[in-house]
Amino acid sequence: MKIHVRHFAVLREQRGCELEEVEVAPGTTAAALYDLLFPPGLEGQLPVLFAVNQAYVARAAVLVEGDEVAFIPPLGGG
Amino acid sequence: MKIHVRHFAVLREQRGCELEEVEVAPGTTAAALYDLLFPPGLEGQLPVLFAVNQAYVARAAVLVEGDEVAFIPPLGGG
Amino acid sequence: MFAVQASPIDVSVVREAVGRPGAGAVLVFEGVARDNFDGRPVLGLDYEAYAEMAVPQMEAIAAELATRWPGARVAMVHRTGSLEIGEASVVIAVSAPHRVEAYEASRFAIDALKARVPVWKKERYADGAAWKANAESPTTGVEAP
Amino acid sequence: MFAVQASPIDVSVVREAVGRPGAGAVLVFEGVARDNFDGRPVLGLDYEAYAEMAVPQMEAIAAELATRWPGARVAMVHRTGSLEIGEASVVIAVSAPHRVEAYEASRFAIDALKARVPVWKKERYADGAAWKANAESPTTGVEAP
Repeated sequence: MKIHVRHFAVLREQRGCELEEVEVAPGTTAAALYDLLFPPGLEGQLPVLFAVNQAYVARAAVLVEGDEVAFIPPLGGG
Repeated sequence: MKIHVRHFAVLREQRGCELEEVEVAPGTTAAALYDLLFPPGLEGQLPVLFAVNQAYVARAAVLVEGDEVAFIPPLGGG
Repeated sequence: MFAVQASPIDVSVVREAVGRPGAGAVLVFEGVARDNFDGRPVLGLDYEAYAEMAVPQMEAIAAELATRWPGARVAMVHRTGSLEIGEASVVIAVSAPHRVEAYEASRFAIDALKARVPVWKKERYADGAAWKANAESPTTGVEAP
Repeated sequence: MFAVQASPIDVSVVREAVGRPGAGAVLVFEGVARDNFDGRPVLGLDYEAYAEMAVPQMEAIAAELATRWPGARVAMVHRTGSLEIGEASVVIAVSAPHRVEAYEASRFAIDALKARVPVWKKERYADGAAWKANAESPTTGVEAP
């Protein structure tokens, strides 16, 4: 199934794009998609929150076809 | 000696003027002048703070020739 | 900037008085003429000040504020005369390096103004008017604040 | 009024959005681009936002605020793009019947914004730039706020 992924801030810079379409298996969770796109390496992963369709969700949230997913790195607003 | 008295708010209304010149004996205190101009009657006196030459002073402050005195009724600024 | 004035307060002028490159937070407090007092309709407010004493009292509050919150700046202007509902009676601007100090210093400034600065308020009702005292105003018999 | 915008924020527009006859206090908070971070010179800031999510998050904060402080109103606007020193990154206006609620609600709004609203900040220095996180931002592994 197809997922729309939005990238912001440091993750946008790491990934080199603002938006990408990803094909994943049914049952994939938000956290699993993060591991797929930003594999934990020697440096470790950036701590993120997870958003699906512009709302915060738990890391274990199961994605469905057409979802807009964003990984939310540490916030700096204000 | 001559004292300049400024009246404000409810005391201005009671006294009917903004400014008056009062002749008092040397040694007169701020509180004594208040008792003179606003004698404690059946209704009692309005609680006030005392100011001499635009600064708060103790009620027992002794006045000197030419002082500007004001009795400060409960404040309502803000 | 510390002033007592009969004309409407220009909030942006008070705010600009505290701007500086090291400020990370600016907080502007406006006291506004409210249409009721504990539910009783209020038509407008009349403010009176002892201006020659009020401005030095504001300056003294500012000096104390700068000592307690280093790097913070404050400006305050109080209105006098007749105010319509919705008009600002007082504007206090504070800038500080960080927002925690800005909030603390702003609260200090308005609380101190209400307790020390010689300004009086009369509320106008449909059937009369009354002088209204701040809860923060020192009561009878106390020594000078 | 809840918005994310690339153009400079007009503070008076945000403030007017919370005016009402029952308001006795209005508090306007501005987060301002500061010329240093813990003493290190900062040349400017770049803000980036997930606007489609940021505005609903602001609205959710406003709904919570109205429940906790009945009678209070809030408006918030966050800036994006490149800011010069002294420019406002965020403006939050709160009105309330009395000042105590105004201060409490204003603190709540800015603290919640820093913890929940998806906005990111990069500081520019003479020799580079760095993304800077808020202390209020939830850390790794936590569930959604």
